[in-house]
Amino acid sequence: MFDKILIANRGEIALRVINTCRDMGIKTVAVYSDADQKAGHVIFSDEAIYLGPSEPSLSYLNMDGIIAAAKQTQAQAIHPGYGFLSENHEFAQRCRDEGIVFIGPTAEVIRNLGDKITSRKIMVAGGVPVTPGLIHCETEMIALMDAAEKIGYPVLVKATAGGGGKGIRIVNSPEEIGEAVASASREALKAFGNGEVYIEKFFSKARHIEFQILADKHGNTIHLFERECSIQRRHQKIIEETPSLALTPELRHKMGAAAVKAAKASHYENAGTVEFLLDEGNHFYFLEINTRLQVEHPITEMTTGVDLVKHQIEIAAGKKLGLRQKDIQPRGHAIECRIYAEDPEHDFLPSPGKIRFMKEPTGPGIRNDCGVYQGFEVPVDYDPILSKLVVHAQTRDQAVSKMIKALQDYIVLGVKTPIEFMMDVLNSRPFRNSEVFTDFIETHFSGWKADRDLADVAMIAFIADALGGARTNAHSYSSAKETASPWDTLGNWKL
Amino acid sequence: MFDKILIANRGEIALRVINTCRDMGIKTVAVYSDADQKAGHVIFSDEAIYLGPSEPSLSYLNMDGIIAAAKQTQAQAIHPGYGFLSENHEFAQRCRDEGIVFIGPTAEVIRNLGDKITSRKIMVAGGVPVTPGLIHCETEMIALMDAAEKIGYPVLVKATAGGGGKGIRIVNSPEEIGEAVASASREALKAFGNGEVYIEKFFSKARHIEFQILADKHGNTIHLFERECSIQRRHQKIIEETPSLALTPELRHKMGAAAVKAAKASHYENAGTVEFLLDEGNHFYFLEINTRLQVEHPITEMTTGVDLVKHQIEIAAGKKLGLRQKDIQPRGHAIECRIYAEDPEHDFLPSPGKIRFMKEPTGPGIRNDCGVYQGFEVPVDYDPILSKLVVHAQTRDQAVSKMIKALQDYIVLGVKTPIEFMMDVLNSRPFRNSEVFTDFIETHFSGWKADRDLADVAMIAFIADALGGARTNAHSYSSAKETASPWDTLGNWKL
Amino acid sequence: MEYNLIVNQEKKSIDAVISDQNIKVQTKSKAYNASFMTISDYHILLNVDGQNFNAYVWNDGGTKTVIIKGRSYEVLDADLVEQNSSGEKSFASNARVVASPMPAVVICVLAQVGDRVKKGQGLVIVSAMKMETTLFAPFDGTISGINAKEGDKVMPADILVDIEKD
Amino acid sequence: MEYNLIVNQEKKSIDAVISDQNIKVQTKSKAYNASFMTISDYHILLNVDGQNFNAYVWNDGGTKTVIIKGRSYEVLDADLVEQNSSGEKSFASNARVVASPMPAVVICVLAQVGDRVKKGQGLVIVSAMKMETTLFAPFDGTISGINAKEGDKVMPADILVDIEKD
Repeated sequence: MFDKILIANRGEIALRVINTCRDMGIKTVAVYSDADQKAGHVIFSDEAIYLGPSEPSLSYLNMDGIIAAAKQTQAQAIHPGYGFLSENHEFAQRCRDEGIVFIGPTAEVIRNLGDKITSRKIMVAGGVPVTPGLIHCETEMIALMDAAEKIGYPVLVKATAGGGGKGIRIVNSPEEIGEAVASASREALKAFGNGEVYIEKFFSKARHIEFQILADKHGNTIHLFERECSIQRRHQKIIEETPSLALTPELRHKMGAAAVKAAKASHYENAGTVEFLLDEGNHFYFLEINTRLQVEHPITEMTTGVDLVKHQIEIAAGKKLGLRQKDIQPRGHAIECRIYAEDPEHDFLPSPGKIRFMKEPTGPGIRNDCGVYQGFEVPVDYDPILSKLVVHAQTRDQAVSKMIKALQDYIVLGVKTPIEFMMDVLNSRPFRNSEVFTDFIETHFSGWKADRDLADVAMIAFIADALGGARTNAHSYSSAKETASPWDTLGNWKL
Repeated sequence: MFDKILIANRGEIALRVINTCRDMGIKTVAVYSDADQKAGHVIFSDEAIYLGPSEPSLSYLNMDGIIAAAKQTQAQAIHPGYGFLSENHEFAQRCRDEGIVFIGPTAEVIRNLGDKITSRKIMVAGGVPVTPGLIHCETEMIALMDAAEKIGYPVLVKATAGGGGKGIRIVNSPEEIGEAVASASREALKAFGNGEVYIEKFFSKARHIEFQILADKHGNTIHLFERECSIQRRHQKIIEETPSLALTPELRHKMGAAAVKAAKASHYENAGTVEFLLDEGNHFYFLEINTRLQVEHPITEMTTGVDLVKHQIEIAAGKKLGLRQKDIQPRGHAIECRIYAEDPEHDFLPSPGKIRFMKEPTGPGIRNDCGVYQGFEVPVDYDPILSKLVVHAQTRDQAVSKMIKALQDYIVLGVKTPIEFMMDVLNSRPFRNSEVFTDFIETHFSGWKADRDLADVAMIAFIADALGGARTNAHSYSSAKETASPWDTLGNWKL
Repeated sequence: MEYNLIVNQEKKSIDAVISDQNIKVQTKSKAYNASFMTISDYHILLNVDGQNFNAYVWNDGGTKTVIIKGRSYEVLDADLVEQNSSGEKSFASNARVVASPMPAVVICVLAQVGDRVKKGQGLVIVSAMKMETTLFAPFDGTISGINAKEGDKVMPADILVDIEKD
Repeated sequence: MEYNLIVNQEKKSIDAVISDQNIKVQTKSKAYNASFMTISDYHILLNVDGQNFNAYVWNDGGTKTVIIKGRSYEVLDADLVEQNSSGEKSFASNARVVASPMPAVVICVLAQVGDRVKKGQGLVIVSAMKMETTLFAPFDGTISGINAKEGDKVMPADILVDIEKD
C-alpha cells in the first residue's frame, strides 16, 4: 500500500480524498495556487506544495509542476479527483512514465473513453446502445447542419472532450448552430485543451441515469447500482438520488449488466461511471463513461456502505477487489444537493466572495463534503462548488424531508447559494412524484423567485440585530490588514 | 400521528429527538431551566417553555411543570429522552391520566423493570438467567453483610432504582459496605427519588453486552442485535461498539432470543435495551432492562440503518412495527465515544465552563450528536455530556482508525474533554485485540497521562500566536456585559 | 418608533416599541410580541408570539442579509437609503449602461464606439468560475463608450459599455 | 530572542529568530524552520520543516492551551510567571488547605474547627454535574478553619478547610 498520495485537485473533492487517506493511514500532499493559499485542502493535508498562479493552466493543470511536487515529497501515487487532469490521458501516461501510480484507469482507456467518438464506437461494437448522432467529429458547418437535419432538431453540440456540463449546447434550429459550435468549442478548448465537437440527438424528455462501476486489475468488475441525475441546470447536475424511481427491478438488472459490459468492452479498471439516457419509452442509451470519481459518488456510498475512494486506492495498488456483485446490497434512499456559490434568482450566476458566516447541517443520516470554511474567500477562478450535501434515510419520502431540514439548517452568509431553490425543488409536486427529466428546471422552475413568507419576522430580526449593539459590529475587530473586498489580494484588478 | 411532541429533557438527547421529529414533520416543544436558557435544545425547538431553577427537582424532574407545559402548548405526546423522568413510572402514569401519550413503555412495565428486584423476579420466572445476588431490598447492614459473605466479595451495592452509573458501588470487604450503602443510597435518592439498595455479585472480568429491542402494541417484538459496552469509568459507559467481537453467531443468536424472551416476559412495548453480563466462560446473565432510549443507541442505528426514535414515536402512536426480525441485517462496524466535559488526567472530574472554541469532526461515516456549541456555558448542574461521537465503517479496524481521526479533528477549547484519553484507549493493544472487560480502564489506564510528543511544535504555536497580534485578543471584542467567569449568571455563588 | 424598511426591494413600514429584550411590533395588518437572545456574532434567537425563529444576520454596509428557516431576506433602512441617494445618480441610470452581474474576466468585446446596436445584441462576453456569460444591449442605441478590453478583471459596479438610447 | 516557556509543567528554553511569518527555532537538541498562517481567531496553520500542523490556541490569561493532532498542551511564559508570583504566596501553601478541584456544591461538611484529623480522612463532600467527590485531609493536623457549609457553591480557588499541620 502507498505511504503517501498527492492529490492533484482542490476544494471539497481534495478534502474528500484526504479523508479516506487518513482513514487508511496514508499521508497526503496537497497542491495549490495563489487563490488557494488558505483553502481547506491546503490546511488539512500533511504537506502542501505551491504550484503557481491561479489560472488553472499554471496550477491545477500544470503537469510538470504536479509531477515535480510528487517527486519532491516522495508521493508514490496521485489521485486526480474530478475535473482538471482527472480525465487527461497524457497526464496518466506521464505519471506512468515517471514511476508514479495514477489512481484511475490506464492512459489508453482514458483516451478511448474521453473521446466521445471513440467511446461511441467501442460501445456500438460491444453491443451497448448509444444515442443517435455522429460517430465522428465535424468542423464543417454544412456537414453539421446536414447531420442535425437528419437526426432532427433539437440536437446537442458536444465537445468530444467535454464533461461536467462544459462544452455542450442545445441547438433548436439551424440558425443557432454556428454560435453554439463556436462557444462550445472555445469553452472546451479552455477547460480541456481540445475544441473538437460533434452532434447527437437531444432528448428533451429523458432521464439521466448512471451506474457506478468498480473494476480491479485482475478482471473483476462489478456495478454498485444506479444514480438518478436528471435535475440539471446548464447541463450540470445539481440534485442526484439513488435508487431511481424510474427503474423496475428488471430494468435495473438489465442496465447494471449493460454497465458491466461497457466497462469490460473498454478494458476498464478502477472506479468509473457509465452514463445512460433513459427515454420515456424506457429505452436506455449509452452516453459516456466518466473515467474518474464522480461528484455524486457519496449517494452510492451511503446506500451501499462502500467507501469508493478506498477501493480506488486499493485497486491502484494492485489489490484484488474484495467485493463480489452479490455483496452489494443497497439500503434506503440517498439524495445529494450540490451547494454552489451562485445566485439561482439570476440564472445561477456565480457568486464568489468571502464566506462571512457558515453553519453546516449535522445530524443522523447527514453528510456534508465541504471544501470551504467561515472566513474563506471563494475564488473567482474555479468551479464555484462549496460542498456536496448528502442525506440517507430508510425511504425516499424520509430522505426528502431530511434534505429539506438539512438545507434549512445550512447557513451561508457572504455568498449566494441555491439552498432556497433546492428546498423549493424538493418540495415541489413533480419532484415528490419523481417526475424528473433533464428539462426539469426549465419546465418547472424557470424564472424562479424564492417564496419568502417570513418578511415580518425578518424585520423583527433586523431590529433585534440593531439592538444587539457591539455584537453586530463583530467584523470590526478584524485586523487592519483585512478588508471587505475579496479582490484586494488578486493583483491587477481594474477597480 | 402526533402534530407536536414535548421533549422532557435537555442537551444532546433532546436535540437528537428534535432531529427525528423534524424529519417526521412533527413540531417540538423544549423545556428548560435557568442554566439552560441558551442551551441547544431551547434554540432549535419550535417552542421552549421555562420550567424553573437549575436544580433538577425544580425543572427537569418537575412533573407538574412539564405536564403544564405540554397542556399549554397542546403537545400530544412527551418524549422523556434518557435520565431524568425517562424511567419514572409515576410520570408515565401521570401522562396517561392527563391524556398525553408517554413515548415509552406503560407505567406498569416501567415500575416492574425499574425496580431491579421485581425485574430479577420476572426474569427468573421467565427462565432468563440473572446475576447471583439478592432478589429483595435490604436495609439491615447485618443482612447485607451476610448476603455479601454468601455471594463472595467483591459485591456490588446497587440502588434498586439506579441507572447510568449512579447509585452503584463496588465493595471489596465488609468494612466498606457501610459507607458504600450510605453514599449509593444518597446518590440514588437524589437522582431517582428512591434510596433503596440491594447487593449482587460483582464480576471483575466480565463484558457488558446489551441488546436493542423494539416492541409494538400489537405483540410484535424484535431485537436489533448487540452493543458491546464494556469500556466504563465510574461504572458509566464511555466507549461502545457493535458488533461485539466476543459473540459467536451462535451466542449472538441465543442472546438475541433471550432478549426477545425478556421483553415478552415483561410485556414490553416501545424501544428498550436488555443488558447482559457475559463472563469469561461465555455465560450470560440478565442485568436489567433499560426502559428508554439508550445513550449509545446511535451505533445500532448506524449498522442497522434504522431510526430508533422514529420507531419509538410510531409505536407510541399505535402503529404496527413495519420491521420483521429478518429485515434487520447489520452492516459494518460502529463505535461511539462519549465526549464529556471532564478531566481524564484527574480522575475524570467534571470540567464545566464556557466553550471558547469548538470544531466538530465531519466526513463520511462520522456522526456527532451534539448538545452544545461555541460560546455555550456547560452548566455545573447536570451530567457533563457534550456529545456522542459515532463512526461507521466496513470493518472494526477501519472504524477504529476513523474514530481516532475524528477525535483528532474534534477541537474543544475552554473545558477539558477525554478526547486524548479516548485516542489512547482506541490505539491500545488490548482494545485493538478486543480484550475489553468492565475493568478495562482500571487495568490498563489507571493514572493515565497523555503522551504529548509535539511539545516543540506547541511552543512554536505559542510564538506564532503571540505574533498574530489582534487576532489572539479575539475575545476582547465581546461586549462589556460578557465576562470570563461562567458563574456570574448563576446567582448566589460564594465567590 | 417607526421603521421604514425595504425587504427584498419592497417598502414596508412598521411600528416597534422596544423595552430591553422585548419588541412589540405593529405592521399594517398584524401585531407581534417578540423577544430575542443573542447566540453568537451572527445568530439571534427570536421568540415571536411564542414561536422560536433562528435568524442569522450579516450586516453588509447597511443592508442586512437575514436567513430564517433557510430563506434569505435583504433588509435595509429606507430612510438611510434616501439620505444616501439624494444627489447621486438614481438607480434607473443603470439602464443606460452595461455592467457585469458578477466579478469576472472579460473574454471578448463584440462592439466598438459608434456602433448602432439593437436590443438583445451581444456586446461583451465575460467569464467567472469557468462559466461564460454574454452581456446584451438593454435597448436599441448607439455605443458612446467602451471601458473594457479582453483580459480585464471587472466588478459588478464597473460600467463596461455606455449606450446612448435612441 | 530567547523564550523561557513552561509546557505542561515542564520548563523549556528555546531560541527563536522571527522574520515576518517565518520562525527559526533552536531547542537544546533540535532546530526547526517554521512558518505560519492565521486561519481563524483560534486556528493557526503551522508549517514546520515542510509538515503541516493545525494548532488551535486559546489564551486564558497568559496560559495558552494549544491543541495539535488532538492533544492539548498548556504553554505559558516562565518569565511572566516568576514576575507574577514574586511576593505572593507560593503554590506550596495550597498543601495546607483543602479546596474543591472543580466548581461544585457542598453536600456535607464532615469535620469542625478544632478537630484532629488524619491524612486521608474525609472532610467535605462536594457535588458537581451529579457526581459526588469527597475531599480528604492531605496530612495529619488540626482544623483551624472551615469556610463552607452545606449548599454553598464553591470554586476551585476557594479554600474550604484550613488545617494546621502537625
